[in-house]
Amino acid sequence: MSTSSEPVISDRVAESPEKLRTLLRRMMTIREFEHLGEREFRNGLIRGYYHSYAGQEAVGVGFIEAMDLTRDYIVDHYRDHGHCLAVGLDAVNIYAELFGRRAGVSKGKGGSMHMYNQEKHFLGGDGIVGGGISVATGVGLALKRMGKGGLCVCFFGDGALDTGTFHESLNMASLWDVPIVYICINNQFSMGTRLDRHSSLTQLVDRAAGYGMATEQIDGQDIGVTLAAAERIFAGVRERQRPVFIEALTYRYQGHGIHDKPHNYRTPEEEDPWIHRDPLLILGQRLIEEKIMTGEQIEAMRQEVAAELEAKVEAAKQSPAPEDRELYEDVTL
Amino acid sequence: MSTSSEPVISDRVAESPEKLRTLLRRMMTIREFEHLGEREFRNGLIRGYYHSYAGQEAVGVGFIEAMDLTRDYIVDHYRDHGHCLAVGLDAVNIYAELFGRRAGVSKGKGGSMHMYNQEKHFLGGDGIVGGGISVATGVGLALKRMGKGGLCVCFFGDGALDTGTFHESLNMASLWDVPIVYICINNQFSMGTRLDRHSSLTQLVDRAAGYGMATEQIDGQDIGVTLAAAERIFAGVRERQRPVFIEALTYRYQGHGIHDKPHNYRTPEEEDPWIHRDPLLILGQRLIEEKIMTGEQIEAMRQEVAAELEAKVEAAKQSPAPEDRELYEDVTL
Amino acid sequence: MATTTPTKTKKMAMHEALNQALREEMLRDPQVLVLGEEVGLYNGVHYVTRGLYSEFGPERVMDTPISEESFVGVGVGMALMGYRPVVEMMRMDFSLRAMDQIYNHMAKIHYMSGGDLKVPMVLRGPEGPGPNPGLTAQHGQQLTLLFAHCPGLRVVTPSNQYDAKGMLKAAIRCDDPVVFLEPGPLNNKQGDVGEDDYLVPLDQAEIRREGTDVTLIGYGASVALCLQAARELERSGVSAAVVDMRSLRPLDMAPAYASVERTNRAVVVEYAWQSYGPGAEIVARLMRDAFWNLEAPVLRVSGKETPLPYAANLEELSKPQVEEIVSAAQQTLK
Amino acid sequence: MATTTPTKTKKMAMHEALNQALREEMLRDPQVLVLGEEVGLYNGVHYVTRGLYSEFGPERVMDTPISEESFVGVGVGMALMGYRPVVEMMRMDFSLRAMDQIYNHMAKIHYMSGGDLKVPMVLRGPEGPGPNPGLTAQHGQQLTLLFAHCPGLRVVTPSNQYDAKGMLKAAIRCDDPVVFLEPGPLNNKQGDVGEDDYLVPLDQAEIRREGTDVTLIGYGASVALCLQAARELERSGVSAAVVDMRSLRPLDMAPAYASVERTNRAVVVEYAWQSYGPGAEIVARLMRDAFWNLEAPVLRVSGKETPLPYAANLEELSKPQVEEIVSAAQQTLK
Ligand SMILES: Cc1ncc(C[n+]2csc(CCOP(=O)(O)OP(=O)(O)O)c2C)c(N)n1
Ligand SMILES: Cc1ncc(C[n+]2csc(CCOP(=O)(O)OP(=O)(O)O)c2C)c(N)n1
Ligand SMILES: [Mg+2]
Ligand SMILES: [Mg+2]
Repeated sequence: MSTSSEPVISDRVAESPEKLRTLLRRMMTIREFEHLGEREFRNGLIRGYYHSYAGQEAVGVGFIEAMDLTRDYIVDHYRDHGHCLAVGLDAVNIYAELFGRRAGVSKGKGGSMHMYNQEKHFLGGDGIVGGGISVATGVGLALKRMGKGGLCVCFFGDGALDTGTFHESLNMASLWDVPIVYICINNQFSMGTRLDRHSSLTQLVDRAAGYGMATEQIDGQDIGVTLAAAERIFAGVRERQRPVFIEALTYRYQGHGIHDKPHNYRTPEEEDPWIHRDPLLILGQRLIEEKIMTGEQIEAMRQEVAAELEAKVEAAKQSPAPEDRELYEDVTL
Repeated sequence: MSTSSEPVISDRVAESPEKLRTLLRRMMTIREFEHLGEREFRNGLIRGYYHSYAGQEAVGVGFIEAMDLTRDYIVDHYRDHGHCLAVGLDAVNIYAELFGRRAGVSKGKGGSMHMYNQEKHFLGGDGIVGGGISVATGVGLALKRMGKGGLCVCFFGDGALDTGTFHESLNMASLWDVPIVYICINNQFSMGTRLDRHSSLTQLVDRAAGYGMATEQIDGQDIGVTLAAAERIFAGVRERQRPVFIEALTYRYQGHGIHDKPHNYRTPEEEDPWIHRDPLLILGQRLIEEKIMTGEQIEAMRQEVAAELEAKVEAAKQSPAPEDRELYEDVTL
Repeated sequence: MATTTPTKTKKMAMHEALNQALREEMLRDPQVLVLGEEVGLYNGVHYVTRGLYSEFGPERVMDTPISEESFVGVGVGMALMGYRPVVEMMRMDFSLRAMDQIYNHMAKIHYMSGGDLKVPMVLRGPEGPGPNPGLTAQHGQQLTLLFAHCPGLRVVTPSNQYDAKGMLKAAIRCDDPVVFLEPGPLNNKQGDVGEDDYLVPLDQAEIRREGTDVTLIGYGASVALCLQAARELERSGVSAAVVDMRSLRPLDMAPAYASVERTNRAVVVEYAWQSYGPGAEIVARLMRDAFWNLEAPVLRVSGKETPLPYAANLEELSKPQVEEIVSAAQQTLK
Repeated sequence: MATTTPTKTKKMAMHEALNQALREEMLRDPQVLVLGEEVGLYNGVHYVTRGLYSEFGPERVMDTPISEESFVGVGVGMALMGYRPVVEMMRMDFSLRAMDQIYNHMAKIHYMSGGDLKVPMVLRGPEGPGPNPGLTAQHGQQLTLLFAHCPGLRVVTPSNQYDAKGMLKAAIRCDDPVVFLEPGPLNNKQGDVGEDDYLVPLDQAEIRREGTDVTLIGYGASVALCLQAARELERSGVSAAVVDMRSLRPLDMAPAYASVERTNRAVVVEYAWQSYGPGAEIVARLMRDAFWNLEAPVLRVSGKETPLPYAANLEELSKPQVEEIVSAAQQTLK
C-alpha cells in the first residue's frame, strides 16, 4: 500500500463477464435513478435538496462491491442515493423516501440526505459536511472491539477535508488502529468552489499526510481500478488493523444540488475530458472490447433499467404519506 | 526555510553582551515570577487555574524579542504569564490580575488565562485549547490587509494540534497567504497525556505537512537558537507573505496546572535530560564561557530579580478588588 | 442609535434588502467586509451577497472553506484589529460547528479583557424552515435560543424587509458582536424597503398592530403568522394587537407590557421548539412584570418538539399554525 | 424504569457516587465503556473515573486527544453499533466544540432514521462555577439550556449524591441519548449514597421539602440553595416547599404543580444566566397550567448575566444568593 501522494496505477480487476455485466447494470441503475429523481423533483414530488451522484458511479459501486456487508459498515455523506442502491436497497424505498412516503428508507422522515438502514449496514446519509467522519471512526472502533474482522467505509467529498473533524478523526483512528477506510470522493468542487480555492493543497492525499496513515490516490472513473484497489486495500486493512485514506478522482456532472447551475462557475470545456472518461462509457467499452456485450446490448440494458426504475417510481408513488401522529414517533417527548 | 521535518540546526545568534544579559534577566524574571505566583496560589491569593511557564522561557522570550511590536501582534494560549512579561507588561499588573484586582491586566475580570493588552499588541490569553488559532489567523489577515508588513505570532501547545480548528486555520492561512507564524510549544505533554498517546505522529512538524506551508522544528531550550530562528523566519514571512509553522521542542517543568502531580504519569528520570538543558542554564553557561558574566554575577542577578518581583507582589496586593458594580460593566445588558 | 425615516421606498425581497444594507455599508466604510461559504464567486446561496464579489473584489468578499468554527474565529480576529467583518453562515444550523468561537470568544473577549478589546462583528444567516420546504432535520432548525442565552452578544431578527435593511446596517455599525438571524421563511418574500441610508435600532420592540382584546407576540418569521391570525380574529370580532420583539438580546418588553395593560391577555408565537424556546423568556417576563394585568394565562404557539421531518404533511404540521394562534387567543378570552 | 430502594447507604462525595455508578455498570454490562480527556491514566480531572483504567483497561477506558467534536462522534458511532459509551467532557463548557455532533447526530439520528437506529450513549461532565472557585469565563458556565432545548435528547442533573449514582446508572441503561449534567459546585460534596445496585428514574421531579407558603423550584446545584433558603425562611415563619426538577428534558412539572396548588407562590432558582435560562420554561409552564392557583407572580433568582468574572468578589456576586431567594420568596408573600 502506497503512502506517497503519487497516483497508483492499480491493476484493473479481472472479473468474470457476468460480474462485469452486473457492475455495468448497477452503475446504469444509479445514473438512471438520478435522472428520474431529478425529473420528479421538477415535477414537484421531491422537495428540498437533491444531490445527484451522476458521474461518480465507479467510486461507490467499486468500493461497495468489494465490501463484505455481512460484517462491514458504511457511513456516508449526503450524496447518498447511489450508495443506497449499491448496498442493495430497493429503489422503491429510496424513491419513497425522496417522495416523503411511509415506504421510504427512513419512513419519509429523513429525506434525500438522511437514508439509514441497519439491515444493510448503511448508517447514513448525513447533511453536515464531515459530520459522519467521526461517527464512522466510532463504528470502525466498535468493529475492532467486536473482533470479527469487519471494517468501516466512510465516504465524503473534497470539501469535507476542510472541516476540523476530518483532522481530529484521522488522528484518533491512527492512534487507536481503527480498521476504517476513509474515501474522499474528490469531484473537484465543494459546491461552487473549485478545489484550489478551498484547499491549500490540491493533491488531497497530501492533506492526509499528517496522521501516519497509508494514503492512496486512485482513478475513480474506471470501475476496474476502483474495485481492484478496494479489494487490495480492504484486505490490507483487515490484516493490519490500520486506517487508510483514499482519494478517488472523479467528477460531479450536475450542479452541487438541483438548483445549482454549474456553468456559472465552470465551463463546458473543462467538463469535456471527464465526460469522455465517463465510468459507464469506460466499462461499456471494455465489455465491447472483450466481446462480452455489444453496443446494442448495452443500450438494451439501459432501456431495461430505465423501464424498471419507472416502475419503481410508480410503486413509490403508491406509498401513502406518513400519518400525522408519526410526527411524534421515534423521539422521546 | 526548511519544509522538511528534519530538525534544523540553527545558528546561535551573535548578540551584544548587553543583549544577552537582558535576555537572561528576562528569562529569570519569568522563572521567578512563576515561583512567586505559585507560592501566592498556595497562600490563597490566587484561585482557579495556574499554569506555569517554567522551563519554556527560551521559546517565548526568543520569539517575542524578535518581533516588531510596533506592528506585530500576539495571540496566545492559557499558559500566558511568561509571554505577558516578555511583551513588557508590568509584573504588578500581571500579579494584580492573578489576585483579581482592579490594577490587573484585565481589571481582575479575566484571571490567569485571560490577560489582554491592546497597547502591547497582546490579544490574549485563551482558556480553550486551540481557541486562539483561528483568531490569530484573522489578526494576521487583518495585518496583511493593513499593508504595513506586520505579522501575527500565535502560540499554542502540542495538545492544540488535536483540535480541528488548528487544521481549519492552517488551511485558510495557506490559501490566503496570511503573514502568521504558528508556534507550537511542544512541551511533550497535553495535561497528563504524553505526546505519543495523543498524537498519531510525534514529529509535530509532520502533522502540519498538509497545508503547503513551510514548517520547521527547532530546539526550544537555547535562546540563541530560538532568537536566531525567529529573526530569520519573521524576515521570511514579511517578505514572502506566507504562513510558517514552527515546532519548538521544550519541556514543562511543573504539572499541567498547580494541582497536578506530574510524577503520577512521568518519572524524575525522564525529566532529568531536560533539566540539564535548562534554558537559563544554557544561556548562563554561555555568558560564563564568553566571559560576559561570572557565576556569582548571575546569582546576584537572580536575587535582584527575585527581590524586585517580591516588591511587585506587594504592590499588586495593594490594588483594591474591583467594585461590585464592575460586574455589570464591559457587557451590554 | 439614530433612526431616520426614509423618504422613498421600493418593493423587494428580504434578501435584496439585506444585500442593499451590505452594499451601502461596504461603500460607506472600507473596514466592512464579508466572509463565508459561497458568498463571493457563487454570489451567495440565499442571494444576500449577490454582486458584492464583482463590485468589491476578493479582499472584501471572501469565500471560505467549510470551516465554520475557524472562519468565525477569523472574523473575531479581524474585528479585534478594527475591521467590521460580516460573517455569513450558509444556514444558521452550521453555526453549531462554531459555538465555541461564538460563546467563548466573539461574545466574551470584550468582558474578559476588562473592556480593553472590542469585537465589532456580525454573524448572520438564515434560520428556520425556509425559504424552501424540505430542508429536513439538520438544515431547517431555528436555533435562536442558543444565541439569545449568551451574555455579550446582541441577538436580533427582523420580521420584514424594511427592518432587515435598517437593522443590518445598524448591526454593522454596532461595536458589540451581533448575531443577526434572518428568518428563512421570509428570505424571498417581497416588501417595502427604504431607498435611503437609514438605521433601525437594535434594541426596540415595535407594535405592529394595535388591538384591545389580546396581544400576539412574535419575532422574525412568526410576526407574519401573528398578523394573519389577528386578521382572522378580527372576523370573529376579536381585536388582537401584534408586537414584534425584533431584538431578543437585549429584550425590550416595554411595548408588550403596554399592550398587555390594555388587552390583559397574550399569546407568544414562535417557530422555535417550545420547551426552553425564546418564548419562555417572554412569558417569564410577563409573569414577573405584567402578572397583575393578566386575566388569563399567557399561552405559547410554537414549532413542534421534534427534529424537522421531511414528509410534506409532517413538515407542515411541525410548524406553528395560524389556527393554533387563533384558538390560543380565543382560549385566553374564555 | 424500576426504582429500587437501597438498604444500606454510605457517605461519599458526588464524584465517588458517580464513580460507583460507572464501575457497577461496567461490571454489569461489557458494552459500557468510557471515553474522554484524561479519564484513564490520569484518573479523571474531577475524579469521576478514578480507578477504572486500571480495573478495566484501555479498551474500555479510553483517553482521547483534545478533539471534543470528534470523540463525541466516536461515541455516537459506537452507540450505533450497540455499545453504551459514556463520553466525558472535562468541563461541559468544552461541549461547545461538540454542539454539531450533539444536536445533529447524537440527538437526531434515531428520528431521522425513522426509528431504525438507536444512540444509547451518555454525555456527562461538570458544569457551572465549581467545584473550585476562580474557573473564569470559559470554564465555569452553566450551559444546561443548550441541551435542554434539543428534541431527541434526555437532559438530567442530580442535586445530591444519592441521585447522582442512581440516575447515572439509569442513564447508562437508557436507550435514548442522555446528557448528564454534573453540578460542578457539588462534585466534592459529601452525602449518603446507596451501596446496592439501584436506579433513580430519569423523568421524575421530586419534592425535597414540604411547605405551605411558597414553592422553591431548583435543579442540580440550586436545590441546595433552595433548601438553605427554606431553612432561613422558616426562622421568619415562612414555610417553603422545595422541588428538585431532576430532569429538564422531559420536564416533569407534576410535583411543582401540586406544591403550588398549596402554596400559590413560587420562586425558580438556578445558576444559569436568567434570560432564556431553563427557569424561564418552568415559569412558562406554571403560567400555563398553574395560573389560576397563583397569588403572586413567579419570580426567578439566577446567575448574573455576564461572563463569569475572575475577581473573588465579582464571582461570588455573579452567583444566585440565598438572600436573594429569601427576599424573592418574601416578595411573593407581600
Ligand atoms: C457544516 C456544513 N457547512 C456547510 C454546508 C453546506 N454544504 C453542503 S454540501 C457543501 C459542499 C461540500 O462539497 P464536498 O464535500 O466536496 O461534497 P460534494 O458535494 O462535492 O459531494 C456545502 C458547503 C453543510 N451541509 N454543512
Ligand atoms: C477545548 C478544550 N478542551 C479541554 C481543555 C482542558 N485542557 C486545558 S489545557 C489541556 C492540555 C493542553 O495541552 P497543550 O496544548 O500541550 O498545552 P500545554 O498545557 O502543554 O502548554 C487540556 C486538555 C480545554 N481547556 N479546552
Ligand atoms: Mg466535492
Ligand atoms: Mg503541551
